Amino acid sequence: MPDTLTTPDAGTTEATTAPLELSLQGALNLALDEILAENPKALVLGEDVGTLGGVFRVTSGLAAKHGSERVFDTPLAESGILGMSIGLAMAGFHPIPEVQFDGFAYPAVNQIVCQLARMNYRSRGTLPMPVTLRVPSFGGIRAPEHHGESLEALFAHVPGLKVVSPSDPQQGYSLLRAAARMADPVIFMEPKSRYWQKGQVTPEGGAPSSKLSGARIARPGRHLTLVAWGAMVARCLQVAELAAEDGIDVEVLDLRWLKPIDGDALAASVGKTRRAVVVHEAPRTSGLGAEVAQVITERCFGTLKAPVERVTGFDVPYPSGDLEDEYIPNIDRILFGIQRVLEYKRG
Amino acid sequence: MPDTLTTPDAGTTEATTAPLELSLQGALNLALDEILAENPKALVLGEDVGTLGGVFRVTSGLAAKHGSERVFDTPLAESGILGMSIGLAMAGFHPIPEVQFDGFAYPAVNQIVCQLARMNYRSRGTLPMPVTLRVPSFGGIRAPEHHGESLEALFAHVPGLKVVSPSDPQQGYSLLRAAARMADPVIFMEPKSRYWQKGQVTPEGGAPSSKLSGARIARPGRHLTLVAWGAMVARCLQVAELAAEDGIDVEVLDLRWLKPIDGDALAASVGKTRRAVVVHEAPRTSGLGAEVAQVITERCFGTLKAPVERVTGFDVPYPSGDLEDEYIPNIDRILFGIQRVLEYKRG
Amino acid sequence: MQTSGQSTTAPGRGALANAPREPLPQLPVVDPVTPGELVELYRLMTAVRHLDRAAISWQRQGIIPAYAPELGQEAAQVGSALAVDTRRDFVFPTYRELGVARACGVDMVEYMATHKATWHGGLWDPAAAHVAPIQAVVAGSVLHAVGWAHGQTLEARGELPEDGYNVAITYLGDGASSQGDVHEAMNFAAVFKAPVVFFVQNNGWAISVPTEKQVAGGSVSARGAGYGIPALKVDGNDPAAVLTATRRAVAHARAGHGPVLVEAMTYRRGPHATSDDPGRYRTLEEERADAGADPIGRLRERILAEGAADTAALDAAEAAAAAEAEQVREGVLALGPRPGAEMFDLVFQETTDELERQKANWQEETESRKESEDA
Amino acid sequence: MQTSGQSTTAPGRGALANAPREPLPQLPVVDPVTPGELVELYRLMTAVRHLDRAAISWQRQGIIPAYAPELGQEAAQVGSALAVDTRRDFVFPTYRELGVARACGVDMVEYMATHKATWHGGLWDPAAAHVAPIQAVVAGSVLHAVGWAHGQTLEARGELPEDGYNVAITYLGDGASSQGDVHEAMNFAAVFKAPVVFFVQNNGWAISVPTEKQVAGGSVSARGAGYGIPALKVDGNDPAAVLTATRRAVAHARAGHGPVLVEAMTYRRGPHATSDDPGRYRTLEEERADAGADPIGRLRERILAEGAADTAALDAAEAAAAAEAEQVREGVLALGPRPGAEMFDLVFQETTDELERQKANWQEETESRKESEDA
Ligand SMILES: Cc1ncc(C[n+]2csc(CCOP(=O)(O)OP(=O)(O)O)c2C)c(N)n1
Ligand SMILES: Cc1ncc(C[n+]2csc(CCOP(=O)(O)OP(=O)(O)O)c2C)c(N)n1
Ligand SMILES: [Mg+2]
Ligand SMILES: [Mg+2]
Repeated sequence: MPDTLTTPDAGTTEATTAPLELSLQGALNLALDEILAENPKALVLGEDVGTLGGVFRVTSGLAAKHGSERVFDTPLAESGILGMSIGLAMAGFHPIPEVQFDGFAYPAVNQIVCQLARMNYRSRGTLPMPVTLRVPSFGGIRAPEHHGESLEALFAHVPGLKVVSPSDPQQGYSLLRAAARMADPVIFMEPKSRYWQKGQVTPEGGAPSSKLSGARIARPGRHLTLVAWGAMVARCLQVAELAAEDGIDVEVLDLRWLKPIDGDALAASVGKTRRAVVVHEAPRTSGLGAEVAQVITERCFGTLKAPVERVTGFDVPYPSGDLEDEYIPNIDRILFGIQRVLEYKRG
Repeated sequence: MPDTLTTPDAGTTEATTAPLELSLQGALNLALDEILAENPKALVLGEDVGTLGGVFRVTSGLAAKHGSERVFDTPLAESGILGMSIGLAMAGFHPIPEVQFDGFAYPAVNQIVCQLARMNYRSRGTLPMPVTLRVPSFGGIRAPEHHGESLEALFAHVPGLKVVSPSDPQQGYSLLRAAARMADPVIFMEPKSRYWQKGQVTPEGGAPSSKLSGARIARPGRHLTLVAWGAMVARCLQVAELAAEDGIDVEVLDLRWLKPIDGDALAASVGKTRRAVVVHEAPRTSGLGAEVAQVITERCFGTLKAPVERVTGFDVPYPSGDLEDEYIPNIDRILFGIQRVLEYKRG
Repeated sequence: MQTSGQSTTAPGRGALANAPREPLPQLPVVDPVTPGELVELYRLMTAVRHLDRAAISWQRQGIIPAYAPELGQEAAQVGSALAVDTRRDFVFPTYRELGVARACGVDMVEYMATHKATWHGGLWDPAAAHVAPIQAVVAGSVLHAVGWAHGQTLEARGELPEDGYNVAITYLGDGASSQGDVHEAMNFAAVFKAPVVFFVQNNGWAISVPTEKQVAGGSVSARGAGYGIPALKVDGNDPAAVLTATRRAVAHARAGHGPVLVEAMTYRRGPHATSDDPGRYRTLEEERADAGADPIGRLRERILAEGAADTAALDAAEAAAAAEAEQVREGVLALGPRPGAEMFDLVFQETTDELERQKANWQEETESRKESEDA
Repeated sequence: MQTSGQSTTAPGRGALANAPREPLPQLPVVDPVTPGELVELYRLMTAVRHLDRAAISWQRQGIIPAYAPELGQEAAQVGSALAVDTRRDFVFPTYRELGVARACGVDMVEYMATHKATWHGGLWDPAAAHVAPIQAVVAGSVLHAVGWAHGQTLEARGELPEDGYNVAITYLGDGASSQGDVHEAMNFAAVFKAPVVFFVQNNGWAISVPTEKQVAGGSVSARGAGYGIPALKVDGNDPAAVLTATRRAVAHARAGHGPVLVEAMTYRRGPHATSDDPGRYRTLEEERADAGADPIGRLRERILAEGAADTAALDAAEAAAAAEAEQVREGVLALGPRPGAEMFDLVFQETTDELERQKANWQEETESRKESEDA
């Protein structure tokens, strides 16, 4: 799919509507609004998603517009929210549950792994699970404990799930619309530190987005590929600007789909640049960075100039606000990673 | 630590007792018996661990011998078992909870990730969590759904946990004794398909095992390193025998500790053989094999002859008995993996 | 209840401390079980008994690797299942509901497929049968039933249909009642007034743990009141009593009055599963005393005493049951392994390139292995 | 209760369907709250009120990034906390228990450290204070309290010590009561007869969700009976009533009679947290009606009416509270960030080579960044 690699957009190629200036939060809200309008089987449920509109206001106004039966508050129990969504899917609905914060997906892991991800398989395809689970994710907002977790490695390892994370308003809009059209469970990881970041969003205007299944090149470059997702994409774009000042032309690959991973896009990019750094907030050991690095190594071993470098969170619990800038890969740490790859000498 | 790499044993170097012929189940039972006898704060708890002695009989006889207050059945609730163990640890006990099968650890993930793994950190070291969680793990016994799961990638990704898996009776005995001496939470993954496999076990006889923190060479070899843990170690040893018939001298590295991973041992072995295959039962994507492969690549990039190969379960739910031999890496698939590495040509 | 100190100003929500609680709603009364229904119960229970016994022998003969007998629970299972209408209602079984599945018309070979290790959950089409796949996680599907049931009220857009709501019935054991999911399910069901029946088979044991060490308060049905859910505790070895209780529960839910909890007191007469050894945790004397009279024997006596049928008719039911078990045996023997490709093809509705690649590798390696084996 | 059909033979466990349930145990009676204690409650509640108000203003001033006010819950928090003895008992708070922590003698700067984003859970030593770290997972520590409490009976080896068991008290909200862990905790506690008090602050709201949409059955305390746990529902805005109820609960648990559930009916007068906007889900009129009289005002009236203290004494308490808040403010301002090395050093009791390596890399990169910044 190298042809997609040259288009640095969300892939809304057939849009017929004028672009809007929206925050990621606004873009997701718009997507949900359209989904509810188009698909009478779509439901939004979770803690505080109704009257309040969600603690991040992503579901703001939806209950008033689409009815408080279709956009409804549940009691405070994440396993219950997921278990109920599974039953609703068995009854023919397309639930879009929210867990309020990443760290509160853990109580629902049993329902997600043993039930949501397996019902289609167990039932031999007769009980599909078109459930899009929205999870405000990742750190960076000086929040209380358990409000800054990165669960992508856990989700990506679970057979039967698809996992996606948008990096900007257009991606948020288009990927959420795409996810909600799928007949399979999708974990939709929203980078909460980017909710209020604005950008141009071109709504579908009736023509579904195409080409949303793989990664995208957020910035083309020749010397090295930075692979990232969610909130780290914006940071990598900043890093690329800084590196450019030193004459280093960095390509930024926005992975988007964390399961399945777009190995072709990774191979095409790194086949060209011959060097890669993968960046994520999650702890290093057994993080998704290992998978990305290994996919790249498997596909590009012959041409790689240096082992793929990982710039990640540390193997420590996500720290309190005062220390989060030490924990999350910052610009300097990513630049150090780039430097290590560029200076690598075979031992 | 290259010196340990030449000793293909569990490291019970100072044993003073005569070796016993024991199954893995028997060896674990012996270890628990000794732990309870030596450490008055040790407790064993879980579903059916008391009168019944566990569905695999690993706790058989312990309640009768050490008292039904110290070895006790709980109601059927895994989150409860873990949450209670945390509270017991706060009260100064050393709980050794069991979850009955790997797949039933999922309901306890919230307590494991958000509480067990973080209490020491959150309390700034004042509330240590000396909890050894026993999890009968992995597949291979034609069991019902959720009884053949491999959760090591999930656990290894969680900051604050240590993770270990024994491969034979001696390892089981020595690693369980070592884990139960630790002041930190350890997830102890028992390969259930090996429970009835016998082997020589040398008990400590008062002298604690040393050198139990890293990997071990289960079989030395020159041409290629097979990395495995749990039940896959025995299979890899079989594969090595078969490969030897074709003149291929395979080194089998029993990783033992899945967190932290013994990078030095990996580097020493692959630095010598220059080729590696990592084998696990868990699904491929985001499995621990990616981490192992990436650690090897980071450490041995200059000398590696081929990308590290992964022979793993597929990205599908663990299947029913009739298909499990198709799912779990079998001898042929591992041999194919070895062949791919040996025949690799830089593209 | 604690009474609070004197307060001179408007106490706000603090006053709620002494507010009286609403009484639980009364369940509707249903027609008594007819003589014909008694015989139908007998026919089904006998069929189930034979299949259950047969399955144990198949396990001993190596035809199936494992099985979880339901010996003694026939009355609870068949009695409850006959109260629902699977053309419209939906049944969520556990791993021990052979009797429920049989009474709901599930194909018994497709049911046994799960115990033959052919396919987790069984081979029948749960969407068509309105019987969910076998569930191996205890309490795993209790929340699904609540979700499905809430879906029925959503479908009806708040207007009770003329023939009432479709109802979900979910099965769980005394052991399963300890799981947090059961609490969440009951609370959700009551908050949403979902048309769902929680059917508890309290069979005295969760593997080796007796109910006394499992269910604080002594009874699962006692939990209902805390959620405002009406509960019935019933002699689970009396199929007519179970049928009546479950019918009342279903009628209540169907009429839009919300969830009901039914606890059938019964006894697990056999081992937990074929691999279990009950001798390690209970004596034969205890078993005999706690099990009481066999539910099928009791029903037979009652049918004959009430003249609902004669011995010949009941013996004919026995013979039919034996023949059915033999037929199912043949079906089970003929069950071949599923093609390995299904491992990959049934993961998603829309598969992925990565999975296709893994499948292709698997196929290639399988074929080349077969070739070398053939060579 | 469903009555079963006639049975002629020994019915076994089926007969349990009609067995009468044991009545809940009576809680001990305790001495009435003394005038001196009323004044102590006032002193503490006033201190808490000032600190709580101050914290909101610190958030507005940018001194702390966020805060979860407990306005209106002073009576429930201080009243319950005074019933335990932290020299021996152990307290498990949530994220809204400033009042509990203050009454238990936790250093308020070390407490505020969690809201200043210095360290998750706070900076005090929970093992020494017998007050667990601040818990951000709702219902997260309810099971820990049960485990700790069970540990006390294990420690006593089945013999009730002369001065009774040490008791755990765990705090939870109406929202938290929906979590499965709460059910597991109550069941475990009752099965093990653990000396634990479940103290529920039913403040009417879980963020934007009112209790009616959260707690089926209308009351958390109504759940107790289902586990055989005695429960008290108390006016949570009356500190003397709360103190008395909690003392009775603690006395019951201490005497070896097992867990008790106390539900204090109160009201969250402020927003859920400083980032919340209650105007989106409740009107000021509703707030006023539901909140009722301010608990501190009520207590003040009562103290003066009963002559437990005079206006001057109460005004002095106010002044002391204001001074304390100012002192804490200075402490909070002086709180610097923790050294980054603690991120690594506090993960384990016995750290790992891998973590040491990551720490070394982090240190190296941090230093070389600082050098280049200085240059
Ligand atoms: C979540 C979970 N934990 C543990 C198990 C293992 N297990 C299978 S059945 C069982 C006992 C269940 O007892 P109960 O709910 O009373 O049902 P019964 O077996 O008596 O029919 C246990 C512990 C499981 N299947 N699921
Ligand atoms: C498991 C979990 N889910 C969600 C949240 C997010 N959250 C924090 S407080 C809260 C409401 C809690 O309500 P309640 O238990 O009544 O306590 P209150 O805030 O009223 O003191 C929610 C949903 C959380 N902290 N933990
Ligand atoms: Mg049972
Ligand atoms: Mg509340």
